[in-house]
Amino acid sequence: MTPTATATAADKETAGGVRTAGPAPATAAPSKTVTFAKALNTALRDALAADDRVVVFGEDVAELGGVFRITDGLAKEFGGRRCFDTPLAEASILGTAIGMAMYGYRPVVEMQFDAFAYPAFEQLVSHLAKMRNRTRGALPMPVVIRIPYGGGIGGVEHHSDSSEAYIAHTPGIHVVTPATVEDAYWMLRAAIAAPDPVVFFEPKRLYWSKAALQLPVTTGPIGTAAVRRQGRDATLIAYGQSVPVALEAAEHAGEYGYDLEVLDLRSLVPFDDAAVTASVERTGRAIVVHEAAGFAGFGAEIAARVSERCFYRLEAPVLRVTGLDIPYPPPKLEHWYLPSVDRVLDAVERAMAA
Amino acid sequence: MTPTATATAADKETAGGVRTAGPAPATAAPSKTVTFAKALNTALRDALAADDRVVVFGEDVAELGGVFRITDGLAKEFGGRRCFDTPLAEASILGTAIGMAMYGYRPVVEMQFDAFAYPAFEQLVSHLAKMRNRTRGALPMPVVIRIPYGGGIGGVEHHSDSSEAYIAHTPGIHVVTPATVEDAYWMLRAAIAAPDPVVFFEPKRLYWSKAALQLPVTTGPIGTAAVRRQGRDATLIAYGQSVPVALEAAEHAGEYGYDLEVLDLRSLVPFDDAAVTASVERTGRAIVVHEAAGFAGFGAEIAARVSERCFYRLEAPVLRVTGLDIPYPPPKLEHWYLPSVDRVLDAVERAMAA
Amino acid sequence: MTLLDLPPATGPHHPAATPFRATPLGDTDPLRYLDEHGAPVEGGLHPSEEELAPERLMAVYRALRLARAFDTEATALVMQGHLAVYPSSRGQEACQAAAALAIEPQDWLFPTYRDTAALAVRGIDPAEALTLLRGSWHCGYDPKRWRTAPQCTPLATQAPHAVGLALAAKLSGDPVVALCLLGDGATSEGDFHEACNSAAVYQAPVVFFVQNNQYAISVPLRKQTHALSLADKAVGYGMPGVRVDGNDVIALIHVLGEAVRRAREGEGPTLIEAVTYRIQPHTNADDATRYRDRHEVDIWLARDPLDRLAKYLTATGNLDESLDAAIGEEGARYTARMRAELADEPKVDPAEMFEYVYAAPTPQLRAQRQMVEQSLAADEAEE
Amino acid sequence: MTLLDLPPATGPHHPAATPFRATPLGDTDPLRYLDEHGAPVEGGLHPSEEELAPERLMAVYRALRLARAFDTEATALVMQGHLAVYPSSRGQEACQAAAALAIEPQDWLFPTYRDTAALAVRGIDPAEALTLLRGSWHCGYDPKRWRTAPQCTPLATQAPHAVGLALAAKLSGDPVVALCLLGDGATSEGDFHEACNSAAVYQAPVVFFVQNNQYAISVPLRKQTHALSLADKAVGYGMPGVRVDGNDVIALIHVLGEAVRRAREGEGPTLIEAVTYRIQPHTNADDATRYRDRHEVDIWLARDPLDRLAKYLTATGNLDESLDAAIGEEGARYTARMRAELADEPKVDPAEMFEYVYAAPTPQLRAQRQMVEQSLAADEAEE
Ligand SMILES: Cc1ncc(C[n+]2csc(CCOP(=O)(O)OP(=O)(O)O)c2C)c(N)n1
Ligand SMILES: Cc1ncc(C[n+]2csc(CCOP(=O)(O)OP(=O)(O)O)c2C)c(N)n1
Ligand SMILES: [Mg+2]
Ligand SMILES: [Mg+2]
Repeated sequence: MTPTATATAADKETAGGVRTAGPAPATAAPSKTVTFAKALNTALRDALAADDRVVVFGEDVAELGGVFRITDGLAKEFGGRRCFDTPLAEASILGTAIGMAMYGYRPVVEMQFDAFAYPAFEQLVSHLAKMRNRTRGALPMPVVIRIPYGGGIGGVEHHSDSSEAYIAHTPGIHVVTPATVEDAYWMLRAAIAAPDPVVFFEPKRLYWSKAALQLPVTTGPIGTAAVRRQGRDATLIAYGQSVPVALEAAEHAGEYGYDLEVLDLRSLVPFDDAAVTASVERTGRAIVVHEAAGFAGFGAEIAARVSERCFYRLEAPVLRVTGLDIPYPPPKLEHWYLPSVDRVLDAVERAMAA
Repeated sequence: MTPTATATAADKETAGGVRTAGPAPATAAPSKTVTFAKALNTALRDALAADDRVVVFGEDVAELGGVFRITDGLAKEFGGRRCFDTPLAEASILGTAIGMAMYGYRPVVEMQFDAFAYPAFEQLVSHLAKMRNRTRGALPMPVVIRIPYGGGIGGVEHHSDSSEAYIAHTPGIHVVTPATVEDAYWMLRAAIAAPDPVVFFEPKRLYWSKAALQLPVTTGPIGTAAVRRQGRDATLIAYGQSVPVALEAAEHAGEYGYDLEVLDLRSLVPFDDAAVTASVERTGRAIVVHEAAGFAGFGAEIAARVSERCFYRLEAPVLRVTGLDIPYPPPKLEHWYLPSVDRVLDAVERAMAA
Repeated sequence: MTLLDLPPATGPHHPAATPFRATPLGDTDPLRYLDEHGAPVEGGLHPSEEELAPERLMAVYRALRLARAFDTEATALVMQGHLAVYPSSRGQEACQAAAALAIEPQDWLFPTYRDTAALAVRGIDPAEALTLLRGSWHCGYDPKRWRTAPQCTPLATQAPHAVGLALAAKLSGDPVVALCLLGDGATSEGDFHEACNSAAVYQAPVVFFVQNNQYAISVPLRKQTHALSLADKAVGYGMPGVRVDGNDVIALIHVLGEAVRRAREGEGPTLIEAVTYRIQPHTNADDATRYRDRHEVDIWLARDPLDRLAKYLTATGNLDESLDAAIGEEGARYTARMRAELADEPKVDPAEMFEYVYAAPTPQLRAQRQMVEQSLAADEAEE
Repeated sequence: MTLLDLPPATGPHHPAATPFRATPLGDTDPLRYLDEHGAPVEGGLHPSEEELAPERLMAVYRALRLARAFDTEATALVMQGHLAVYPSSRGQEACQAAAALAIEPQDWLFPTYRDTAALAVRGIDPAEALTLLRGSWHCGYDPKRWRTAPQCTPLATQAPHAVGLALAAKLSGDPVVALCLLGDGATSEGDFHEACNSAAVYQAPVVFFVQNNQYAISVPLRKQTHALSLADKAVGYGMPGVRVDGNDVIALIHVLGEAVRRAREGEGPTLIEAVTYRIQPHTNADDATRYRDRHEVDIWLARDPLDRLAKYLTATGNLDESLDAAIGEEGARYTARMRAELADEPKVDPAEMFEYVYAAPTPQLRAQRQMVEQSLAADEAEE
C-alpha cells in the first residue's frame, strides 16, 4: 500500500512522494448535537479519509476504540493498516511515530492517560521536538500526540495529571487544548494537518459535554486564543477544562456586578500574546486559571508575560487559581485541589479590591 | 553487610533499624583552594564515611570516577558495595534507588548529562515524587539525583540542557543548585542528609571554578536563597551558573552607576519567597537570569511571584534574561543562546529606564 | 482488523535457516503438576513432600477460596459504588494465592493494581488493602509492616523498585527476597527490561512473576509478543525462565518456591510466566465483549483453578462436601466483615493532603493548607 | 571494586536444576568465515559465491581502508581542534564497512555517534558527515537523500525510529529495510527492548546490529549483561539472534546480507551481535587507562579486521604490495581532501538557529531572532 491522498490540497511539508491534505472542509452536513468525544472521533475519521498518510495507533485504540472510545470504529472502517493496537510501550509508540513520520506518514498516537505519556518523555524532548531542526527541515515531524488530561472524573492515582507545563517548555513542539466541541473537531484536524509535532491535550472531563456541531467548521488557527465572553472589569485566562469553570465564575461574578472577560487560550504554544495583551489592556486585571499544580505551572508563564507586557495598565497583580502543589489527590478530595468556581470568584474579589 | 552508621546524629526519617547521620561537621581542616568538582567529590566522600546507608551509583561512576570525575576515588576507598557502576539504563538506575530507599538506604545517583535523565522521567514524577505521600510517610525517599546541567562548555547536542523547570513543577521533589564552592560541598551534604528526594543540579560550567574551602563548613539550609552582592537599584535573581554572570553584570553596571543586588536562589524548591520579596521590596526592580529556554521556564515562576508579591513596589516590569526558545545550539552558537553579561546589562538598562 | 495479519503467538515461526532461527527456550507447554481435571500429569513437576502435604494443600485451598471470596465481594462492592474502580483477578486466584504463600514475612511483595487478592492472602485487612481503589490517595496498609509495596499502576515501573530493594537486602546480608508481580502487557515496557537485565547483572534476589492473563485491557498476547512464551525473555538476561500453568496452584507453589529459594541462597533472579486468564473485563469500567468471544471465556472457566485443586483434594480424600461448606462459611464471614468495613464512607480530612508531600511542608504548602482549612471552616460555619 | 564480585560474563552459570536454567541461545563462539590469521575456518559460515567474488572482496577491502583512513584523520582533526569531539571506531571498521555495504540505496541506516566511518563508506562527504561533531546543530548531510538518519546520541532511542520507518515502508509496500546500529551498552536501555519487541510484533523489516565493542565508556560488558551473548536477547522477541565475529568482515557481510534479505522478503527482524573491540578511548576526551589494561588492547590490536582480510586476499592472490600501496594512496588522497575541507572554520549564521525550529517561526521566535540580529548588527557596526 503506497499512501495516496484522496484530497487535493497540496502541502509544502510533503515528505517523499506521498501526497497530502490539509483539513479540507468536508461536505456540508446538517448540524448535530454531539459530544466532545464524538467530535474528536469524527475529526480522526475525516482525517483518515482525507489523507492516506494519516495513521492512528496506540494502546487499545483499534479493537476497543480506546478506553474513552475516541478512536471507536476507526479500525473497522479503515482497516488494521491505518488504525492499529501497539504493544504496551509508550517510548516505542512515540519512537515508531517518529520513524513513520521520517518516511512521510502523519501518525496520530494516543497516550492512554496523561501520566502514561511520561515513559515517552525522552523521545518527545530529545527527538520529536528537535528532528526538524537537526536535519535543517529535511525531516519534519507531522506527528500528533493525543493526551487525555486533567481531573474531576474520579480517577485513581496517575489518572488525572496535567502535564502541559512540561511540554510547553520544550521548544519545537506545539501544544494545544480545545475547550469547545467545535474546537475539538477543528483543532484536531488542524493539528493533524500541521507540519510540526502537536501535543493535543484532551480535557477528559469535557469528553461527555455536548454542543451543536455543523460540518464543515472552521475555528481559529493554532496559535490563536478566543474570547469566550466579553467583559470590562477583568480577564479570566483559561484553557481546556478550566474554560467552563471560568465561564461559570464569570456568570456568577455578573451577579455581584463584575463584568468579566473570559479568554480561552486554545494554544499554549504558539502563545497568542496579541489576544492576551489586548484583553488585559482593556480590562486592567487578569486571573489565570488552570488545573495543573500552580508552582512552575503554565500559569506562571501567562502571569509573567501579562505582568511584563501590561505593567503600566495593570490595576491589580495577576492572580493564579490553579491546582495545589501536591500530587493529584484522590476522587474524594479532588474538589479541594481543582480550581473551583468559588476559588476563581475569590480571586476576582481580591483583584477587584486591589 | 548490615549498614551501620559511623556518625551519631539521629534522624527521624530512619527506615528500618539502620542508623543515620546528618551532615555532621567533619573535623576542622585547613582551608584549601579547591575546584567546585573537588568540593562535590569531598562531600560525597564525607557522606559515605559518615553514614553507611549512603550508596553512590550510576553510569561510569566507579572505575572511571564519572565523566566529570565527581565520584573519583570513591569506589576505591569505599568498595564496590558503596559505589558501583550500573548497566546503562536510567529508568532502572532511579528505580533501583527508589527500591533501595524503601529498604532504608540513602542512594545518591548520577545522571551522566541532563538530557540523559529524561528516560527516568516517569520514575521521577510517578514514584520518587509521590512515594512518601502514597504511603503516608512510611516509605520516605531520601534519594539524591545528581544532574550536571547547563551549557557553555562546548558540548554537542543533548549535552547542555537545563531541565530544572520540568522537575520544579513536580510536587514532592526538592530542587537545588549550588553556585559556589562552599555550597557545592554543603548543599550536597544537606541533600544527602535530607529526608526527601532532592534533584541536585550541578552547574557543569562551574566544575572547574576554584575557591577556598575550609571544612567543616555550613551555609544556609535547603530552601534558602543567599544575597551574593548587596545593591539598591535592582535585584538580579539567578541560580547555578547564571550567578557568576549576574555578579559580573553587577560589577559592570556599577561602572554605569547602577548599584545592583544579586540574589542566588540556591533552592528552587522550596522557594525562598521571603528572601526574594525582601530584596525586591528594597530595590523595586527585578531581573531574572537563567540558562534554560525562557518560555515556561523556571524564570516564569520567579517573575510571576515577584510581580504578584511586589506589585505595589515594582518600578519596572520584572524582566527575564534566559536561553532562547530553541533547542540548545551547538558550541559555535551557544554564546548567542546563553544569558550573557551584555544581555543582562541590556535588561538592566531597560528596567532602570522604566 | 489485526495489524498486518500476524500469525498467532502459538503459530509457526520462521523457517529454520540456521543460524537465522528464532530459538524458543524449550517446550512451550507450561509446566504442571495437575491436569485440568485435577489429576497429576505424567511427566509433570515433582513438588516436594512438604509441598504436597495435605495440611499444606488445605491451607492453599483455603487461600484460593479466600482470594475468590475477596474478589467476588470486591466486584460487588464496586458495582454498589463503594469502590472507585476494581480490577478483578477472577480466574487468577492460583497466582494470587501462590504469590502470597511462596514468600516469608521478611520478603517483599511488589503488587500491581490487579493483585489485591494476593494482599488479602498475605494477611492485609481487606479494607486496608482496598484503600486506594476505594478512592484514597494512599495505599492504606503499612508497607513496612507488611513488606508490601503500594500497588503499582504505571506498568512495570515497580520492577526496578523490586530490584533495588533486593539489591539493598543483598548488600545488607539479609536473607530477603523481592517478589515482583507483573502482567503480560507490562513485559513490553522498557522498565521491565531494564529491571530484569539489572537484576541479573547484580544477581539480586528477586523473582519476576508474570501473570500472563492473555490480555492487556483489550490487547491480546499475540499483539504483545512474537515469541512463543514470555518466559523466553529470561534467556537474554542470562537468568532462568520458567513457564508454568497459572491455574495449577501446586505447580505454581513449587516453581515459585524454587525461584524464591534460589534468590534467597544467592543464585540470582528468575523470570516466571504463569499462563492464566482474566475471566472478568479489565476493570468494572471495561466492556470485554468489544474484543473477545464469550466462548473463549467459557473455555477458561472450565479451567478454574479452585475446581482443579478441589478435585485433587477430594480424590486424595482430603476434602469432602461438609469441609468444603465449612470453608465456604469462613469465606462468607470474611466477606461479611469486609462488606461491613467498607459500608461507611471513609473519613477523609483534606488537611491530610498536605501532610505527607514532604517530611516538612514547604512554606508554599503551609499557605495552601491554610487556604483549604479556612475554606473548610467557612463551609462548616455555613452548615 | 567490581560490584558484588560478579562472575565474568563468560564464566559458569547457575547449576542446571531443570527447569531453573539460564538457557543460552547456542554456542557462544561467534560465527566466522576467517580465523584470526585470515584463513577460512573449518565449520565456519558459507558465504555465497557472490559474496566471495574477488572484485567484491576488493571493494570491501577498499571500504575497510577508507573507514580506517577516515577514522585516523578524524582522530587527528579532533586533536587539532577542528572537531568538537570524536568517538573513534578504530578496530570496528569491519562493522562500519559491512553495515554500509549490506544495504541498498533505498534502505535506511540509523547510525550512532560512533558510526561516522560507516557514513563515509555509504558515500556521504566526510565534511558533511562530521558536521555535528564539528560543532554544528544539524547533521550536515541530507538524511533523505542518503536515507541515513542523523547520528543519534541518546542511547537506543533511534531503535524505535528504525522500527517506525520499517513499518512505514512495509505499510507502503516498499522493499525498504531499516538497519539500526547500536552499541553493547545501549542494549540495556528500555528503548532497545521496546523497539525489538515491537519490531517482532509488527514483523517490521528492520535489522538491529549491535557492535559489541566490550565497553560502554568505562563499563565492561560483564557489568552490562549476565547473559553469555547479547544475541540471546533475540529469543525473548521471537526473532533470530546471531552472534558474529565483528572483526571478520566476510562473516559480517554474509550475516548482515541474510538478515537484510529476510527483512526485505517479509521474514521479519533480526538481532545481530558483532563481537569486536573499541581500540581507542570512548572519545578523545576519555582516558581509557583508568579502566582497562594496555595488554587487553594489544590482544585486540592483533585481531585487526583490515589485516585479516588483507591476509586472505594476499593468500588468494588478489592483493599484493603494490596494489595495497595504491589503495593506501587512494586513502591518502581522501584524507587530504577531508583535511582541506575541514581546515576552515565552518560559517555559522546565528539567524539560522531560528530557521528550522518550526515550519514557521512562532511570534516569540521572530522576536528573539530580531534581538539576535540587532545584536549581531551592533557587533558588526562596532568592528
Ligand atoms: C505506563 C502505563 N501505560 C499504560 C497504562 C494503562 N493501563 C493500565 S492496565 C493496562 C493493561 C495492562 O495489561 P497487563 O500488564 O497484561 O496486566 P493486566 O491488567 O492484564 O493484569 C494498561 C494499558 C498504565 N497503567 N501504565
Ligand atoms: C540515554 C543515554 N544515557 C547516557 C548517555 C551517555 N553515553 C554516551 S555514549 C555512552 C556509552 C555507550 O556505550 P555503547 O552503547 O556500548 O556504545 P559505544 O560508545 O561503545 O559505541 C554513554 C553512557 C547517552 N548518550 N544516552
Ligand atoms: Mg494481562
Ligand atoms: Mg560499546
